Amino acid sequence: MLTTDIILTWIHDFDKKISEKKDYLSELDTPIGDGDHGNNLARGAEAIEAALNKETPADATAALRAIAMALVSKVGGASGALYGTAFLEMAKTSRDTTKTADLLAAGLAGLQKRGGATTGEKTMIDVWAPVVTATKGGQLTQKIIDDAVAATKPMRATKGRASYVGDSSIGHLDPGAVSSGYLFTSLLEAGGAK
Amino acid sequence: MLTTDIILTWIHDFDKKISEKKDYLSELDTPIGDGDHGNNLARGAEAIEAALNKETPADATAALRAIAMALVSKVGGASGALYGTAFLEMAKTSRDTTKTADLLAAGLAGLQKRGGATTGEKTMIDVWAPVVTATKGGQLTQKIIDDAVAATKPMRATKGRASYVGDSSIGHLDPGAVSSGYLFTSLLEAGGAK
Amino acid sequence: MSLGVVVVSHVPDIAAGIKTLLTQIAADVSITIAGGTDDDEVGTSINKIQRAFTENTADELLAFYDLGSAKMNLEMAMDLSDKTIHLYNTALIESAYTAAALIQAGTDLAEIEAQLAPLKIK
Amino acid sequence: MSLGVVVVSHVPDIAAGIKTLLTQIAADVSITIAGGTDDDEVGTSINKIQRAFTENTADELLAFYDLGSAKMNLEMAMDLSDKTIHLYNTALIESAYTAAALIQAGTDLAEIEAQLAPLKIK
Ligand SMILES: Nc1ncnc2c1ncn2[C@@H]1O[C@H](COP(=O)(O)OP(=O)(O)O)[C@@H](O)[C@H]1O
Ligand SMILES: Nc1ncnc2c1ncn2[C@@H]1O[C@H](COP(=O)(O)OP(=O)(O)O)[C@@H](O)[C@H]1O
Ligand SMILES: [Mg+2]
Ligand SMILES: [Mg+2]
Ligand SMILES: [Mg+2]
Ligand SMILES: [Mg+2]
Repeated sequence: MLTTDIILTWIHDFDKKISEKKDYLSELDTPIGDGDHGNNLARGAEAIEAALNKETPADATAALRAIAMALVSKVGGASGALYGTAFLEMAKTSRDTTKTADLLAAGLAGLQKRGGATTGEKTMIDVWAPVVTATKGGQLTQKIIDDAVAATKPMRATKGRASYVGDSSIGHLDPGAVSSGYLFTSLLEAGGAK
Repeated sequence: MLTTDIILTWIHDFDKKISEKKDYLSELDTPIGDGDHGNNLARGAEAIEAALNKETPADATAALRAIAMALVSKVGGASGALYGTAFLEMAKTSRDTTKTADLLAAGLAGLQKRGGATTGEKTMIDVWAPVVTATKGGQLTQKIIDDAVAATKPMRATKGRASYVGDSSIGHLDPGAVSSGYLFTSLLEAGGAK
Repeated sequence: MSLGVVVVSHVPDIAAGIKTLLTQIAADVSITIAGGTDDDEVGTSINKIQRAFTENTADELLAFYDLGSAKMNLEMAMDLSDKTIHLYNTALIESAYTAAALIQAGTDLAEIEAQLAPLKIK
Repeated sequence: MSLGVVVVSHVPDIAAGIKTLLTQIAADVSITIAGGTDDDEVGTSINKIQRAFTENTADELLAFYDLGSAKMNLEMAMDLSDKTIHLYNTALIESAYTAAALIQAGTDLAEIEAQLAPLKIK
């Protein structure tokens, strides 16, 4: 269940992880992208903190919306539009339900609409999709998250900047998959996965 | 016959015409191009004058080469590469012959190699081609030149910037055809057409 | 009904340069640009894209972009805009040039789209 | 044998901006540019193109351009150069980006050309 409190705990923890892992995420983005994923998300995380500090959200919808707008307007890269859309769709759906599985499913649908990718294309979708499935079954675990992230390593990218290097994308973790892994680890830790 | 003297008379007169008609040529280039043809060629004409003033060419080949290099390096637009290539090819051929028809034919072949255009595409080729034919028959006249220039008006451009506006190119004279008309008028007046 | 051009690039210089190129042949066409992030770094900014939409004085906009993530931000901005905006998956410079030249020449949208079709590469 | 990229545009800003975009993903690739005329007006300069050829430290060059008259000046400069230069009639930004990314990844010329083929639009 995603209450306002859980959302805030979740996202503060995610923002902390992002600022800690900023350099690592940008490093992951270097061989198969433009080396900015960590910097992009760190800008987003700062903007989220600033927005949530400025005005305490009245409810879950307002919280998810504030997170979305901070990501959309400050990240700059593909991940800003993607994470932004995901949180925007979650915000919309949160008017009708607080069920985590339903909200994440709405987020995933938004990601797919925005980026046009499906599973197996070496993107964050490859983490979101199994996480949504596991959450629906009520049994998201750290292992499911970690395995999904690791599974992007042997994949050949066919979407995003990594798709430009073709076969050379094989053998590298996808940076967006790794940051999505952090997102869901924070969710688990915040107790929002059930 | 193109002696060094005739070439110099010819080109000085062409340069004069260009500087006089500069604004008109750029105006012609406005509805179907970027409005710089007169300015481009005026830069070229100045550079030709400067080069010929700096060093009197030893022979026809040197004269044609100096003209070509001035055009190539100073004009900037398509017409610089085109006129430059034409004069470069004339310079090469002038080592073997001074026959005007042969030299102009070499120039035309250079134009076609460089621009990939053929007659009927609303370019300077539509003036060069009939002029070469008439010169081969020993009977280039002002009327042949004027008619060739005028004939570009109803044409639809399929090469150069004018090709981007498609049907809207119809009903306008081609600027490069008009400047080529000046080139051959100057040639006639210099007595070089026979 | 007037048509305008919106150019979205990851780099401020590219967007500004394309405007220079297009203005030369389409002086009467409204051409607005969004280049780089809010800090003028490499990336795209939804704020800049929204500004390019609102500042464009034409009734209907033809939008062009360089890389996929620009497209995502363009589509987000389109979701948030009231204007009619057409997005093309075509070669950025070449298709923006084509569109601007044709708009300047008074060509209608259907014919412009026919000319843009062969430039589709993404 | 190393591969380099040459970008020729009618506008100095476009050429400079493309270099910014490419350098970000291909820091080890030699990328040289020729934008605008000698006076930095809209147009192309054979002198600048020749300089882009000589300043490029790679053995073999892949050259990209925006509009047809840039191609003519590129071909003139190629006629006058000793280097091996491949000219592509492909979407400028998108194909220069593709080529730079693949060169950085160590891809060979044949494979790069296969990736560029669908970007041919002129
Ligand atoms: N079309 C897409 N669909 C889903 N995810 C994508 C898509 N394109 C990129 N991504 C994700 O975005 C990540 C890159 O984000 P980031 O580096 O911030 O943006 P950019 O590529 O614009 O620099 C990739 O690792 C991938 O997970
Ligand atoms: N491919 C081509 N073949 C022959 N002539 C051409 C070609 N492209 C352009 N031209 C000629 O060049 C002229 C335009 O020259 P100019 O305005 O100086 O160059 P730009 O188009 O680069 O601004 C056209 O009027 C046409 O006669
Ligand atoms: Mg990146
Ligand atoms: Mg980026
Ligand atoms: Mg012109
Ligand atoms: Mg020009």
